[in-house]
Amino acid sequence: MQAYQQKAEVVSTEKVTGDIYRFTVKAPDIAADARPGQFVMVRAGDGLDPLLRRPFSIHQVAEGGLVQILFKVIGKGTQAIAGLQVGQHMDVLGPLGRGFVHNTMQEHYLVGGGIGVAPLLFLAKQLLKKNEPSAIRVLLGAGTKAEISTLADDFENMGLGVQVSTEDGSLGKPGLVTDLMVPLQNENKVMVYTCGPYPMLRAVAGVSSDKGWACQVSLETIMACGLGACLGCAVLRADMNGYVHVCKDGPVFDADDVAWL
Amino acid sequence: MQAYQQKAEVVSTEKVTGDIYRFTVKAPDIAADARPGQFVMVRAGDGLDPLLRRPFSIHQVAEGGLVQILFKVIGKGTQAIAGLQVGQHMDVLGPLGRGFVHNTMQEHYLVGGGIGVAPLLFLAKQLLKKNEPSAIRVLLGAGTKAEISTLADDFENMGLGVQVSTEDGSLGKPGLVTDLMVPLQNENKVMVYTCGPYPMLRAVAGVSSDKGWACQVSLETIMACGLGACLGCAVLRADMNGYVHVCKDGPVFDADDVAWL
Amino acid sequence: MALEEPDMKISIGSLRLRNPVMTASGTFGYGEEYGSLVNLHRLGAIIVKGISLLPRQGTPPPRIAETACGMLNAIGLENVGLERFLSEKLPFLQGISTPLIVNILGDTVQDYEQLAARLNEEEKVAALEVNISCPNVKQGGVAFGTDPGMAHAVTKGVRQHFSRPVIVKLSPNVTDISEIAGAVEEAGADAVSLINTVLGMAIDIESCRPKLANIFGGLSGPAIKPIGLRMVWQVAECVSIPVIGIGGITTPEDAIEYILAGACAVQVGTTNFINPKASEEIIQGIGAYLTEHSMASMQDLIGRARRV
Amino acid sequence: MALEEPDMKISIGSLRLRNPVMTASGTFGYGEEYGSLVNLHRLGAIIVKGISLLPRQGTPPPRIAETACGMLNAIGLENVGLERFLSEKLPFLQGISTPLIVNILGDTVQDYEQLAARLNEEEKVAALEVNISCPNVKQGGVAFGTDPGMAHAVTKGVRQHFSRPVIVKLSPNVTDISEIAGAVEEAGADAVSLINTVLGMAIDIESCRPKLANIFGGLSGPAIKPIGLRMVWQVAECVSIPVIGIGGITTPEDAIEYILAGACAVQVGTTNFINPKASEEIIQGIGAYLTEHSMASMQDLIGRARRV
Ligand SMILES: Cc1cc2nc3c(=O)[nH]c(=O)nc-3n(C[C@H](O)[C@H](O)[C@H](O)COP(=O)(O)OP(=O)(O)OC[C@H]3O[C@@H](n4cnc5c(N)ncnc54)[C@H](O)[C@@H]3O)c2cc1C
Ligand SMILES: Cc1cc2nc3c(=O)[nH]c(=O)nc-3n(C[C@H](O)[C@H](O)[C@H](O)COP(=O)(O)OP(=O)(O)OC[C@H]3O[C@@H](n4cnc5c(N)ncnc54)[C@H](O)[C@@H]3O)c2cc1C
Ligand SMILES: Cc1cc2nc3c(=O)[nH]c(=O)nc-3n(C[C@H](O)[C@H](O)[C@H](O)COP(=O)(O)O)c2cc1C
Ligand SMILES: Cc1cc2nc3c(=O)[nH]c(=O)nc-3n(C[C@H](O)[C@H](O)[C@H](O)COP(=O)(O)O)c2cc1C
Ligand code: FES
Ligand code: FES
Repeated sequence: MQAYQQKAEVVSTEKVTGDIYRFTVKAPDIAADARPGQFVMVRAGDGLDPLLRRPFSIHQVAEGGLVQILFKVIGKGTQAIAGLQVGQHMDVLGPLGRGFVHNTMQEHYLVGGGIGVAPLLFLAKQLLKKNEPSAIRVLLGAGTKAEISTLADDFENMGLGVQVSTEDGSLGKPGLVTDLMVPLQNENKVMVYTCGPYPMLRAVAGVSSDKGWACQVSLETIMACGLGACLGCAVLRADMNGYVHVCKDGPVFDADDVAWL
Repeated sequence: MQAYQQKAEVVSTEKVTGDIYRFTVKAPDIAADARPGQFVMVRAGDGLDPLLRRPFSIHQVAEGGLVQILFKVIGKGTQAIAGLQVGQHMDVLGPLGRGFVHNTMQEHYLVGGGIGVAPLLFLAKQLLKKNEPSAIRVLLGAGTKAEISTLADDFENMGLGVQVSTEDGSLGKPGLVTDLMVPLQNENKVMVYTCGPYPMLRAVAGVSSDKGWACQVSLETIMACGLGACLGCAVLRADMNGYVHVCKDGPVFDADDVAWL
Repeated sequence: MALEEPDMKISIGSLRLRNPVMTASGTFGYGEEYGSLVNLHRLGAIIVKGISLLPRQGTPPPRIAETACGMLNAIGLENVGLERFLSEKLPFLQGISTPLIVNILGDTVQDYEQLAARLNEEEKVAALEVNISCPNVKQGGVAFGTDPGMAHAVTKGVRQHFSRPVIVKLSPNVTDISEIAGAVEEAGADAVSLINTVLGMAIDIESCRPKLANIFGGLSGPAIKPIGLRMVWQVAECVSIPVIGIGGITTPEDAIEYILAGACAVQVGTTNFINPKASEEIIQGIGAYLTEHSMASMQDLIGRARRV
Repeated sequence: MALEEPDMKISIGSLRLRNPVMTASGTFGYGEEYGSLVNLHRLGAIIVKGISLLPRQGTPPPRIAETACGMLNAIGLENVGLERFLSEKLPFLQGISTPLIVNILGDTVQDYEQLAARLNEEEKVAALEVNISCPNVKQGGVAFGTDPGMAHAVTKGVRQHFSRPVIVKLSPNVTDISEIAGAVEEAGADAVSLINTVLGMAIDIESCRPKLANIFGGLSGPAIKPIGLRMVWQVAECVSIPVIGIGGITTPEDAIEYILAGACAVQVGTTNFINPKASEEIIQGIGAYLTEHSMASMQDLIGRARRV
């Protein structure tokens, strides 16, 4: 697979909420090849601590060779990235991994939890090229309103139907994102695309399986290389017989292919 | 000895030349106690790489609890400090070590090489409190004009006589700072105070000794603690019998007390 | 917040410490150097620079080099020697309520025994920490700490001449640290502390010479934390005396990792150079962690990662 | 600048390399993974992930944890096994002009011998690198690399079944690495490479569990450079076969330090993850250093810090 290592200039930064940022960088080769669900490995600066690159889903690509990431500040690595100013550079490696597969399904449910909405915007754009907006449904879960309202607007502005759940009930339905899935009835062939924290993914995969919907999950693990070289990103196969590797075989998997622990 | 650890706000930054900076920080306790020739140990940020603090002479202190350092960017540590913006903080430990002793000498020669002029400005101010400007002579050496002209002006603005030598002849006398010393004839009791690169200090100590002038040198070594705890900053004694420690016994020594290798 | 102060007391043999944070030998001078920066009375214990019978000049400079997240030192065990320690350094420490632990080193078993016997007379010396990383001059310079038999002999000698707790400080530069730990436990050590520095070097590519005059030096600082932690885990598995964790501790989180691995106490070393306030911050941080996690005492924390 | 390209060729036994920079086993996959990021034809040699007779699944996740200037890994030697290596991975590497070195591992001396015999038939395999950090299942799991006798036996076995150069890769987790190096030299190794990872661990203080499912892992990256450098210096002092330096090399300067210490070549490991272009940058940087310092060939650089 073709990947590129680019010193990408930061062309814009946006503080979405307290600790969530949206950064746009100029990385033409990556932008040209990227597909929804793929990711990039990022490094800010030349320091040796933190040492490793950090993985981020490709949130959007745009005209002019632009790549966008949406990220939450967790520790040293994301702090360093958040500290970059417009005009400075980050070292970006990508596009990496296997993205979402969009078969000829009749309905598409995009289910995102928290920062896990990141890859779904890119996916929605792609799906809109071949599908009516009415065939696409966006379900977003978050802790509280501030974490999700900007993103929900982004999907709505694309003309998509968006439902939101928040744990504190500050926006949409109080509860978890699976609470939005359960009431849905559908005779059509449905594909669920989901990204978010592991317990949520497991729950979404469970509901999907109960409903007989196909489900693709985007998994996260700690990664060193992102290229299939270090074998660090192992996840147990559904048959418990050996491992798949998130960076190379994923990050997007058929929910039936991995073991849910 | 009383030392303070202060999170000192950067109140102004000045780029003296290409890689020489003058930073002013607010560190009232340190400013109140500092004496010429003493130093501070500085750390920019909380990163673990570079790990150790970096030592810098106190260049000046000013009203309002201000401390100034004059420094040259060499590697990671000085780069990180130079990258600080006004309003950010550096962690400063000081004042440390033993500074210059100003006995009742009739004439004072301040001999600085390159960035070694740093502590001499503070010393000059102090000397002017008890001495006529005519009793103080400033001899500055540098590679080229840009490195030294701003500093030379600072001394001149204090009403002091300044002579400059540059290796490329772009300012003052072409050659080394010792070339400025050699012609000087003096019947009075002279004290030479010198700071700069090791070969220069050795040469200045040599000329001073030949002339019968007392000489105090400010030495540099790699330092870990700056407090006399790690014993890392050892310098051989003049009698070759054991070591003195630059951070605690110095950084200013009588030139006769240390071995010149 | 009016939180109840958690109980941070720990014991090392008969020695009671108010909290589990000590300063590591060689990184805190003789205490006095940090007097104006640290509240010495708050520390769990103060361990002073290694003392030999006679003063030592140490190795020629350069003695220090920085490395990635670490530093190398080759001080050569420079110290004022036993007599000057007693006359010049001890009086200051006698004014501090915090228990004093003296780190000792020698070239022969007899050296260690003499040091132990003389220090036994000083009540202020609450415990000894026996540095066995030094080369044994009688046995061709092989470090006491790399041979279980020699480690046993030194420990036994010190044990016989010192009535209060004896802590033996282990070197990480061995194939099997548990073996050495087992040997010193058998010889009567009340506790082991680990790790001392990891042997390393650095080269200046412009002068084409080693950065340290001594060529080799001891690596310390955050870089070695994973090694120290692993060895504490291994040793805690095989001895039943207290283990004191050392190596790269810069934050409360680092200290807690060591305690979870099985250390009953920790020592802060290189970090004293970078942030003199670190030891106090670590004491406070461990307390806060105990409170947040509703742990009543250090016993709930020690070795917890081995049980969960 | 029209500078003459310095001669960067080096030899390891009968193997000639165009430059001294290789990719370290386990950090460069089977080469193909980096095909679009690195000009594979420029490298001195490519060393692939360790191969065992049968495929291995490796250890459960989490397998990786970051530490200060380093990382821990416990991959558990996951690999496709000899047959799939030959059928699926070798064809791609056959298309690359760069010499291929295959890293092998086993549980018994026989495993190593069988691997050597089969790989001897493949001309593309220019040399073997024998990973002796693995536990010897027949001898109670003690690593081959920590016992001179076992290291000797493995080396001898491989030597007898492989006609091209045999490089033995040494573990740093030993008291005296020179002793192991001496044993493998005597057993017929053409070169030694060092260091493999340093055993370490990390603990998650919220879950109170080790960060790696395997508890222990191998520490690599800049943090270990001082240790690798020291061991290369020690080994170069006592063997007369070529020494290949590994551990924390991220820049040309790091590589030059190793070569000054006595290494005739270097391997770039963890850095491949951080900066895939690093190996090429290091090749260029060593060349530039030779030119700037008017050195005609690698011979002027190798071990220079030992002579100056
Ligand atoms: C394929 C993939 C796509 C991702 N996409 C996004 C995204 O679009 N937006 C976003 O905010 N986050 C995303 N993440 C998670 C993001 O990589 C982590 O939050 C980030 O690495 C944390 O680094 P840190 O230094 O701030 O935190 P630290 O706490 O310092 O991280 C410590 C170590 O753990 C690793 N780590 C910690 N949490 C995670 C995690 N959840 N996944 C992987 N590694 C982790 C780091 O790489 C590092 O090695 C993604 C992860 C993966 C694997
Ligand atoms: C008492 C004292 C006063 C000083 N005053 C000044 C001053 O006023 N202005 C100024 O520009 N410089 C001064 N220096 C030198 C200054 O400390 C170094 O230039 C600086 O530490 C280099 O750090 P770096 O990270 O940029 O370089 P690096 O190359 O990364 O340094 C690597 C290591 O070497 C040490 N080091 C390198 N050069 C020196 C040196 N000359 N002295 C001590 N340690 C060194 C660093 O501390 C570090 O551990 C002084 C040094 C001492 C000891
Ligand atoms: C400059 C320096 C001097 C040291 N001197 C001694 C010593 O005299 N005796 C001793 O047992 N350990 C000595 N040590 C080792 C430390 O006590 C400690 O074991 C080691 O540095 C690892 O901890 P750290 O990573 O927190 O520094 C010294 C360490 C340093 C850095
Ligand atoms: C993820 C990972 C996997 C590794 N796998 C192997 C291996 O299969 N065989 C081997 O001999 N060494 C293996 N190593 C060790 C490296 O080849 C190298 O010796 C070590 O990482 C030190 O070099 P570095 O600091 O440059 O990474 C591995 C290292 C890492 C980080
Ligand atoms: S992150 Fe290295 S193989 Fe997946
Ligand atoms: S720098 Fe530590 S004793 Fe001087």
